[in-house]
Amino acid sequence: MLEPLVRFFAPKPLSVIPYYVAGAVVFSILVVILLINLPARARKPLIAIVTFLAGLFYATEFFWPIDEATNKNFLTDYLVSASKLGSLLAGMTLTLGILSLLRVHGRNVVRLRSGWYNSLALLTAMVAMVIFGFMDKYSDNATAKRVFNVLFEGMLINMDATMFSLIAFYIVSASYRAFRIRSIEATILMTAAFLVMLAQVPVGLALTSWIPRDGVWDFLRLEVIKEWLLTVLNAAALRAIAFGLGIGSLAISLRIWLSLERGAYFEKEI
Amino acid sequence: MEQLWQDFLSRPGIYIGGICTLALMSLIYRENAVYRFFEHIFIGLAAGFSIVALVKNILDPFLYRPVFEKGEWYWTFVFMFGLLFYFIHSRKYNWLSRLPIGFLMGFSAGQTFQIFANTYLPQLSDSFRPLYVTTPDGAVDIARGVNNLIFMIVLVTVMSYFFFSFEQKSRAIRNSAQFGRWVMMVAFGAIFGTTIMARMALLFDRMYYIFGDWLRLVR
Amino acid sequence: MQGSVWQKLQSIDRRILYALLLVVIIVPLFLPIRLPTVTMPSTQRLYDAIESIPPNGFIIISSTWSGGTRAENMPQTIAILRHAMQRRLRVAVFSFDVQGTQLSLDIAKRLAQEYGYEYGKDWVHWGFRPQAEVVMKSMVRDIPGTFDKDYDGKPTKDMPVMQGIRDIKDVHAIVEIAASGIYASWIGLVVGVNPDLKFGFCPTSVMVPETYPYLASGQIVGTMEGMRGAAEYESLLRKPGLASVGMGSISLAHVLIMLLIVIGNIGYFASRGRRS
Amino acid sequence: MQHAFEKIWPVLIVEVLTAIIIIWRIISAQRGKELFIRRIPGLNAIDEAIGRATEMGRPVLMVPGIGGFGIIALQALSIFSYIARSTAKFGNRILMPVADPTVYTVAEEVIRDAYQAEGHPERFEPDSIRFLSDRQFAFASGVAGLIQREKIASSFMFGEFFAESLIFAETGNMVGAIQVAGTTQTTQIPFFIAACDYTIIGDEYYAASAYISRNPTMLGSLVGQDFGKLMVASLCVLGSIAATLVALNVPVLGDAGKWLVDLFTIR
Repeated sequence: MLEPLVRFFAPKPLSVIPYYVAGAVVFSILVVILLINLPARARKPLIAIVTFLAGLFYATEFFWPIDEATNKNFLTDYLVSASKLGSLLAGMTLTLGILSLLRVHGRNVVRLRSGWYNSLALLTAMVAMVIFGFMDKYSDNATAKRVFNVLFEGMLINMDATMFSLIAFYIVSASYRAFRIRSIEATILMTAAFLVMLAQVPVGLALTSWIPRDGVWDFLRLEVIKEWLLTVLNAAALRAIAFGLGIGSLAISLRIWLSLERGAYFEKEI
Repeated sequence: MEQLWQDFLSRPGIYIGGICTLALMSLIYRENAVYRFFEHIFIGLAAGFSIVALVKNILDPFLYRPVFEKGEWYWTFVFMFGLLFYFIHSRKYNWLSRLPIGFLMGFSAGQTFQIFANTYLPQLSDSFRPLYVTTPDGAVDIARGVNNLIFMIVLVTVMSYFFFSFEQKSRAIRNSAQFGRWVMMVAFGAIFGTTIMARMALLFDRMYYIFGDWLRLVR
Repeated sequence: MQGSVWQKLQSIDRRILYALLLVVIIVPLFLPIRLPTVTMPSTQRLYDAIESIPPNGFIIISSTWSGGTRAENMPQTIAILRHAMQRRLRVAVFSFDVQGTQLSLDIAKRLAQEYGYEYGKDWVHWGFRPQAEVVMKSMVRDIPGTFDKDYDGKPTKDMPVMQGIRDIKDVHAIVEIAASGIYASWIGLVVGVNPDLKFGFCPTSVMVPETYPYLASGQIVGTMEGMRGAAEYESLLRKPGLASVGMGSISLAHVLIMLLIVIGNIGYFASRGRRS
Repeated sequence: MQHAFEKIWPVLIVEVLTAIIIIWRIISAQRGKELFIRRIPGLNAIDEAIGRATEMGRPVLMVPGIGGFGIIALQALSIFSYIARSTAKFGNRILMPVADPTVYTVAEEVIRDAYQAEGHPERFEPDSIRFLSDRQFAFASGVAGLIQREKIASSFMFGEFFAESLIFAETGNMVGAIQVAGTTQTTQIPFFIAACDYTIIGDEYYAASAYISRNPTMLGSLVGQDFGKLMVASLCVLGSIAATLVALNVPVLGDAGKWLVDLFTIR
């Protein structure tokens, strides 16, 4: 019974592809017209069904018994297609984001609002990157490749690195301000940070490097304390937090999958 | 001057990169016109790069090539389905955008089962640590036994901090939760302390870029 | 204005803090400062492992990092290559990262010149290799087949440097320099299959804690812990370089932060004492 | 582990049982059982922070992190929808820079709904929600600039944050904003604690929407989650005892312990 369906969806020779694509487009438009005329009370259940089916694919793939020899079940081979499908759908929203940028900054430029030249710079940079990015990929023009290199390696990568490095400054002001012996918690936070900081640099390590290794007092060496903090205390605390997060994410996933979620987006009449 | 110009032409990326670095770094003094200008360029470049990446890494390999080179015409449906997103700005048919959004939500939710099993179950079995440990030559390893005990106590008390509905009922849980919170502060302090090194290395790299790569004042 | 000294100590303007940080980072670039070096056991173990490779042994260096972690990973790459070349080992470099390929190629070319290494005879660069796990699985059984071409697309089959290298058993050591958790795949797919292989790992400093269990179990033979590890390695090699300079800056920055915390607390305590 | 059947028992005992308990608690909560939940101070501070923005007449900033669209971003949006209802009521200006285009699309919908629900759809400015960049540090530069230019009065950061967390929190601190933050990325919590007024930790993040809305369905889910956590914690203790019995070579009990440890050991 499935045979004709499978054959229908199988890859087709390139010569007839345009017809199939056109057919799919027309069919989809018809479905949309049908959806538009759907009675309002059927909308939510429809969305719930789509959500459920999408989740059901991954859930079934995970829970369905597997063939020992191949380590697969009947859905495993579709995982790659599913992830492509997800990327494709999510990727299509980028246009909406770009439209938001164009709308906000295009308006600034057209109406010459204060700072319009910044918006113009943004739009120019975007267009330049698009043009030279595509030329770099799809043409052999050497100048275009050089310009792209300046835009990408010279500007984008260096700007990434610079913003990242600003954290070094912020970490100084944050630790200066926050690490005060105000409360028990702040004191604990500060002491742990202080000990680890000492153990990070040679000047600090030198403070305890005279204690013989493998001796009785070995555990007082800063690097030993640091390793203990990180492998015993830290590992255990982070794992406990992670268990809570895991169960929380499981709960939310269930609620969304089964359309049990509540809150603004989910309760609105549509 | 002529020499500077020649040097610029021989390595324009480094010069422009240096100027970008200084412009963005000025933020730490205060937000200013130069920063603002480069911030906008940065966002523009990033947006342009995302568009190129979308075509190069998604539309081309997942849509165009399967359909027009391999004859997998059914991907057209996915594209048409994705177009429903654009109804989001429609007043009347806005709900149609909820179909692809719901689909993506379901996709994300459905994967949680596998992610949970892969992430947390190995951690659970790794937490089964014996409180009595012997070294390979048969001696009792007290240090490791004690560490394992501490590990377990920390794990349980920190978890008890995250009980939301049991707390009021039991004083024991309240105390244990308080202790758990303190241990978490130790952990957070330690994370803070270890991260400084990496961030300072980044700043050092920037300074090396300016004074070494660009200005060639250091070797 | 209650502008007492104590009050001022606990509310220093952030721009002064930032200026101080810039000073402690920049000055050591121009005036290298000598700080005491304490060599961590993990660094020593990596050094000893490379020392124990017989002359003309074969070492693979994987350089999976990009410009973002240059400050930490570049000195590590230089140090390990330098050590291998000092000991006249045969060196193969490659990368699972596009940027890392170019960066490691530049470094290796420069050092090869310094140590008189001839390309194709003493060393080879296998270029960029996507899909780490596939590569690892296949190199266990067949190295010439896995790395059949070098970075330039030239066949590696007839290069003298590859003579006698068939599978992973002919390799003495692998050192991975990475900004990611790729060591787990190496351990799972390569080291686990051939326990005699020495596997060294050079992580960025944020990743160091992850490596402790593997160091303890010996699955990782030794590490360079971020830039500090590279500086220790440089001093073991008696060739102070970028990491030693950088550690000067970074150590001072740590000292600065600790000083500021102390000053802030003194101010806080003193002014609180007065109020009460 | 690619499939449940590679090691079915731990999956059944921990994951499936927890899921069943959660669903069961949700259903029983919907039947109207009174439920208790402990205080989460960071979330109580939300109203205080909005109130201050109203007094100062300066904008409220909301950042849903830089992660992609998924359950974490959705949770952030439900918190923001609650905040938006207050700002709709008091007429504060809001700013919401977004880093993921899908999240941006949904965020606009969620916030507009919130304004509509409060009966002030005219107060909603579509441009207040902006897609900035999906590139981590380009987004960070944009948000940092925005915070300083607009001199925001309060800042809410919920979602997935990575290294850029401190850039947002410190620039916010510089302009004197009240800041409330929460993230599932535990390694960023220390930086939020250092620079924000209130930080919610760990799965308080997933409890947030239940806590704020007091919706019975969600509270029920929270109680179910507690049972899940209790089970995991008990298993850890039990497992350690079992492992100890194995190490001590206790007859019979040692075998039972080995059975339990093996039951859960993966690979």
